[in-house]
Amino acid sequence: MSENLLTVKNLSVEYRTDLETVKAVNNISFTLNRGETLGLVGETGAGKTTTALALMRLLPEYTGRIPNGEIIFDEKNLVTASDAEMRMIRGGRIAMIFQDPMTSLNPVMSVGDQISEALEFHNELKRNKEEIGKRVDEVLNMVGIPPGRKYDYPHQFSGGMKQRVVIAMALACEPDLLIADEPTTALDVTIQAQVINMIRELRDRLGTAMIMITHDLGIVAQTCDNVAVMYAGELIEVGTAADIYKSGDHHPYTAGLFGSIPNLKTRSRRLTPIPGLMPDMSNLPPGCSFSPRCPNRNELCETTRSSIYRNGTHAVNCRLFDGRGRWIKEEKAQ
Amino acid sequence: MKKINVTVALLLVFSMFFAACGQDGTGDVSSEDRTLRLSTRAPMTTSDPHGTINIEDLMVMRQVYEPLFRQNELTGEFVPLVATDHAISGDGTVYTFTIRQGVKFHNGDELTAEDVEFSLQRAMNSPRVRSYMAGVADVRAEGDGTVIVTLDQPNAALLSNLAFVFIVNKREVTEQGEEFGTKLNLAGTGPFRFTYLVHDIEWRLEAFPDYHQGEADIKNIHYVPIADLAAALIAFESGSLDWLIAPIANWDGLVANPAFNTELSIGNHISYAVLNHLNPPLDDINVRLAIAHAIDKQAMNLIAFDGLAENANFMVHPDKNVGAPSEGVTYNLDLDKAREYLAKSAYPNGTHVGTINVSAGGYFERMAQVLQDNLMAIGLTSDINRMDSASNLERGRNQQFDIMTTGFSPNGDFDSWKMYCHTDFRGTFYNQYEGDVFDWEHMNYLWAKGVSVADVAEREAIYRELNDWIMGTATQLPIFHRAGAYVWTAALNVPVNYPNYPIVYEWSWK
Amino acid sequence: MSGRINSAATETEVLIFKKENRLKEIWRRLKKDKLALAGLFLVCFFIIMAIFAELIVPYAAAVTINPHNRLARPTNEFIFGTDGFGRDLFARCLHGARVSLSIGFITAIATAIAGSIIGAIVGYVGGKLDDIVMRALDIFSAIPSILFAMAVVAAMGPGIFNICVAITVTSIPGFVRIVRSAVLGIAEQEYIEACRAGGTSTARILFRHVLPNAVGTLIVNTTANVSQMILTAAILSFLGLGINPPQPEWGSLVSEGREFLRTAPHLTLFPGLMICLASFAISVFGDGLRDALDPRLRT
Amino acid sequence: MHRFIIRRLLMLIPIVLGVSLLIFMIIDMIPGDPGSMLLGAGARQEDIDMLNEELGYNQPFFRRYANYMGNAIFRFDLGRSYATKRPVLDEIGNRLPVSLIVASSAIFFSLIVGVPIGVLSAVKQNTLADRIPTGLALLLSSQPGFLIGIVLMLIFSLRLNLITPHGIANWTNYIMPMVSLGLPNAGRQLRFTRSSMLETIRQDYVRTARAKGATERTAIWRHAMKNALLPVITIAGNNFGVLIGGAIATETLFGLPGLGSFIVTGIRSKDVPVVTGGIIVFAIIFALVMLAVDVSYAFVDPRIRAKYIRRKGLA
Repeated sequence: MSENLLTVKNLSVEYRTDLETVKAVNNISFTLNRGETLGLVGETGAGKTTTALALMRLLPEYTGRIPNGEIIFDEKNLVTASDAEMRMIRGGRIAMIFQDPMTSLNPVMSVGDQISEALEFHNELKRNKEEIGKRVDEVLNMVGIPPGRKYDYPHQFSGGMKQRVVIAMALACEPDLLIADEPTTALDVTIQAQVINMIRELRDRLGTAMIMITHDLGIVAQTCDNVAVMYAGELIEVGTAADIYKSGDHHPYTAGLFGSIPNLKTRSRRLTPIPGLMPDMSNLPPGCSFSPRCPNRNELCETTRSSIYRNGTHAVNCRLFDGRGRWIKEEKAQ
Repeated sequence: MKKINVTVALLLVFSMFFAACGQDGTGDVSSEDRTLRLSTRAPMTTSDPHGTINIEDLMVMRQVYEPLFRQNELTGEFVPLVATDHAISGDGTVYTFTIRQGVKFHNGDELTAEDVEFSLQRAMNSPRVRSYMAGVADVRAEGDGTVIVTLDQPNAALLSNLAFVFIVNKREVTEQGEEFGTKLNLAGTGPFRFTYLVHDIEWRLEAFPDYHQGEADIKNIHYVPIADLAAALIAFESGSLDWLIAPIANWDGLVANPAFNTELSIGNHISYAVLNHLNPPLDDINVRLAIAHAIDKQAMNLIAFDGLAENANFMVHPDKNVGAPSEGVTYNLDLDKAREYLAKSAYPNGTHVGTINVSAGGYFERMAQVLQDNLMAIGLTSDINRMDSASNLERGRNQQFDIMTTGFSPNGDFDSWKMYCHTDFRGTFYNQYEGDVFDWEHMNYLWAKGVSVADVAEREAIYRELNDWIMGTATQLPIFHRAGAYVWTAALNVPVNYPNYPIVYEWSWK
Repeated sequence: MSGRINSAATETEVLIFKKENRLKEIWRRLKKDKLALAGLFLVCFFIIMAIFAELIVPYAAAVTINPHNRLARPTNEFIFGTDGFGRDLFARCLHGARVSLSIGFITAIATAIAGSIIGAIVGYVGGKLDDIVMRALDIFSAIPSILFAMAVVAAMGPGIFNICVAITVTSIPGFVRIVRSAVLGIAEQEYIEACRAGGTSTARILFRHVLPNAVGTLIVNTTANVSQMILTAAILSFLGLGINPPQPEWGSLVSEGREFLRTAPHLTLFPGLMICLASFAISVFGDGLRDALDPRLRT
Repeated sequence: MHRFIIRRLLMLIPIVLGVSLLIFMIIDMIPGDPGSMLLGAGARQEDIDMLNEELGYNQPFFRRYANYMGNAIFRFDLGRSYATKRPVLDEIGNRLPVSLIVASSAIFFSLIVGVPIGVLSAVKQNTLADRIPTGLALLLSSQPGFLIGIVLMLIFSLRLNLITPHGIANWTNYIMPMVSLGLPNAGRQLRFTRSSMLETIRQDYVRTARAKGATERTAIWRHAMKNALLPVITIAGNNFGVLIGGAIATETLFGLPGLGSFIVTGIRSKDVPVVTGGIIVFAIIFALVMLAVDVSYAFVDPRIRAKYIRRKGLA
């Protein structure tokens, strides 16, 4: 099996309702190797969760559409995969952790059953009842929950404990790829750190590739090998963690993002938030979608889209880098 | 989708199973001991003949128990059963009955005069049938063959009343004691005896071999309670009933069907309107006479009974009751006369006559609505109050009503109408004639005279005067005699259909 | 929420925009649901028909008897044919609408209001109150509605209002039970505990949070009750406890037609059809309203 | 949990007392008396008074009530029917099984038909698969009790001559009552299942189930359905309780000696022991059915079970 686990090419996702069509994701491309972690960063509503749902083919039945693009996972295009094939992949090869632990667990099923259910769906090893039971205990131990509690029900667990159960459920079948959709947003800071450490530790031990979706740059720094910054459905900057976190050339939006993080060292009284709001996804501006809020925009930005400029592993989708130093312009039609 | 297929499969299985199970009972059993299947409109309440007066029970009792004499409902003539003969003393207060010899009870005992004495005395003490023993002072058995009944005052209608008092076996009754009536008993002398009795579900009779008139042709009878007329008719048409009093609405269809025998016979019942002469404006005789002439009997007949009933001129049907006059004061539809009377009354240009009370359910409601429409035609408005039978009865008894549409069945003698007029029967009638409006003593005198005379022609003359007196008050307005619509399977031979109580003994299989 | 705010707006403007927008939003969604619209249209049609019955066909036509034209099949003169008295069935159905719809609506809504208040309180508070009230309701639901109606009529006399009282009281226990079961589910939700934690008063929680979430069950139950009420009124009036003849009423028309079911089926068919159409319309509109009111249903 | 059940069973005593007192009062309020009802219009007042005397109806209200309840509680003797003189308990004895069979078969039918189609129409919302069953359900549940029964009878008894339309001779007699009571209830069951499914189908845990690789049917039936059970059980329990005493139209039509028609006949002829005894038994059964429904809540929803345990002082 090749080193590359997942390749996404020109993926777009639309939500088509009677009234309007929302272009949630527009022609994004990225790759992910085995054991690597990609951080997907951006404001709320940038299309991060939609991308994750598209990967899992869990878009809402009537309204979610993938008009163009491919998702190649282990040499298999998931966009055209049949339902049966997708069922084998979901939970078995790709697992997902949702944002709100409070509602992600079935309140009337015991925690143990909900985990063993995942194992039953993907029982290639033909485990019998006891073996599954043992696996459930194993996984619960991994996430730090005493196995004795597997007969309890979700309402008997705290928020943090519920998220651990969700993680246990996701990792039960040892998936190749784990998509974590803002796993700690609903938790308080102290629990957040525990959960993040646990995810990182499990990833290293099991060698699972991961896509960490978050708007918290702190978490990205701690967990991700590569980072992709998403704005209004597009990837505006992609690179290794080092590329993104070292100061210097950045897409104005990324610079703005870093500018709005409080820094303990310097005594700055005011943060510099990015003015304005996300554009209306149902009628995106023709030019660069960040142009209305971009401090160094010019007339060109408002009318035509910029092409992508690459410098080694670091790529930026902004006209500023045209002809700057080592940045090479990539042709549009890859 | 798999879930839905399961449901569809299940329904298929059901319907296949439907088709599989056959129909019970219509197999071609030899006609000799084929079971006669009948239905009653309500479950049998008791097997004690002295414990009920409701028609449904009496239909069964008539086959199992026998009175001294049975009165033929159509001709009024008395058929000797337990008694062979009777003699009345000069002053009409002492009746001597000679008891038939060799009559056997269903439990094998021999019938004796003592059983008859016991039965009559038991009837006198049972609140339900006491009214049939009205006027009887003493009952005494003499030797084995005769029973003497003495009255405190002459009552020519005694024989008609005694036709409703059944003779039971003293030993069986005393043995069963308190339980008598709640379960199967062999205390009767009739042509059939009980073999199976589960009150709400089914009761079966079989022909009594030692019946004193010879064993019946029909060997077995099954009674089943079917309260709903439509269901009973469907049961009959689908072959699980052999005889039925059919609902009027489907009569033409049944008559047209060759597989069924049908007979329509006018019953000994009167449906009539009652006007309360105490409540204004009905206290005005002219208003009452106007109403009497406004009633369209034919419209009532058509709407309430599909035209199958017989328009009535007399409260007591002349041909079906002893002593009933066939001429006298009658009122028929005549709107001009009605308006004339109204002009003479204190309300020349019409008024509101009040409320028509009626019991819910049954054709009386329809009569009330036709009456309301008839009154409208001469400018008299009214409204209808449909009540449950309990409150309607209560109102009727205390004369708290303006108009009522109701009905009753005379028991074969003109005197039985007395319960609805005589002032003694305060609890029974709707019109209390006592008071200063009418010469009610004269009416009471006529009632008493009517029963004190034995000769029928003489009684008829008295009752003619009495009938004119009551009709003159225009408070009880006869409308029609309802019809009995009988239908039975072609395999059954039914010589005659009596209005209320069929006599299965006379039936036979073809 | 598609009401996206593009330009910066003052606080109050946003609120007004939000409120008016919500009603517009519900109406927009309802308009989209063709069947619910048909239901609403049919309900209005019935109501108008009931109100203007007198103009379409005079009441007299519904009560004048014609013995020689009984049980006539539908002809162009008598669209629905005639009943056992020779009266115009169409006129009776028309004028019967007034009584039946009012009975149906009044009792269904009264039951809904009383039922949901009791149900919500009992389901939410639970404990001693829940036991006492539910056992009292067990007692009430054991009494058959016929006996209760008799008592009401005996105490307060016959008439449409008293019938509505009798029917409402006997159907409240069932309604309470359904609301209680829905509320039991909702009371366990985290957001309710959040409100409680936030110090919101119980009454506010009940009416702002608990009941709106049970709106689905409430509407479905109320609309299902309407036809049930009309039929119960018929059974009661057939026992002499309700509407007196000759006042036409759908339920009693169906019961009167029962006797002629095989020889003159139109007598049962047309009033029965009216009851079905009315309750179909109300239920379908109720369903549409239910789906429109439910914010999570984004189709 | 069993402490809760015992407490609920103890509550039966006040229920029985409440019901019987209420009935005695209501019957006293309604005009008419057993004597006049049993003897009819033609009876004489003294005969009526004599019968009322014999039946003990003339005693003062509270003595009558005390006697009746004394027998009922201490000697399980619900008195004798005025009309038939038979012990009310025996009458109920052979009538109750009939009512229970009719009610349970009708509810069984309504669950088999109503629930799956309800779920289907919730899943396929606003498509034909939703509109047609919902429309049909409405049509069926707004029918008067007797209409479906008569139509069935016309088809199966008259035209196809398959089933005797009356009595309880063999089990086939229960098929038509089951369908004629089951169909309207199936209509109601369908609509409630659909409404409660619509609320649970969009919950996050159903999406989680799909994310775990569950088939659409498992996600719907094991996850969504289990959470939608509460209202479904309530409706079924409610309908079952009502049907035991309320299936009067069907019992009369099909000639089934059930509890409902027994009580109604008692009401109309002012047969106090029958009405009181019948309704007391019905009230007990109804309360037990409601208890079963509440207990089943706990089985279905652990949070509610926790409520009972917490009330035992463990919280």
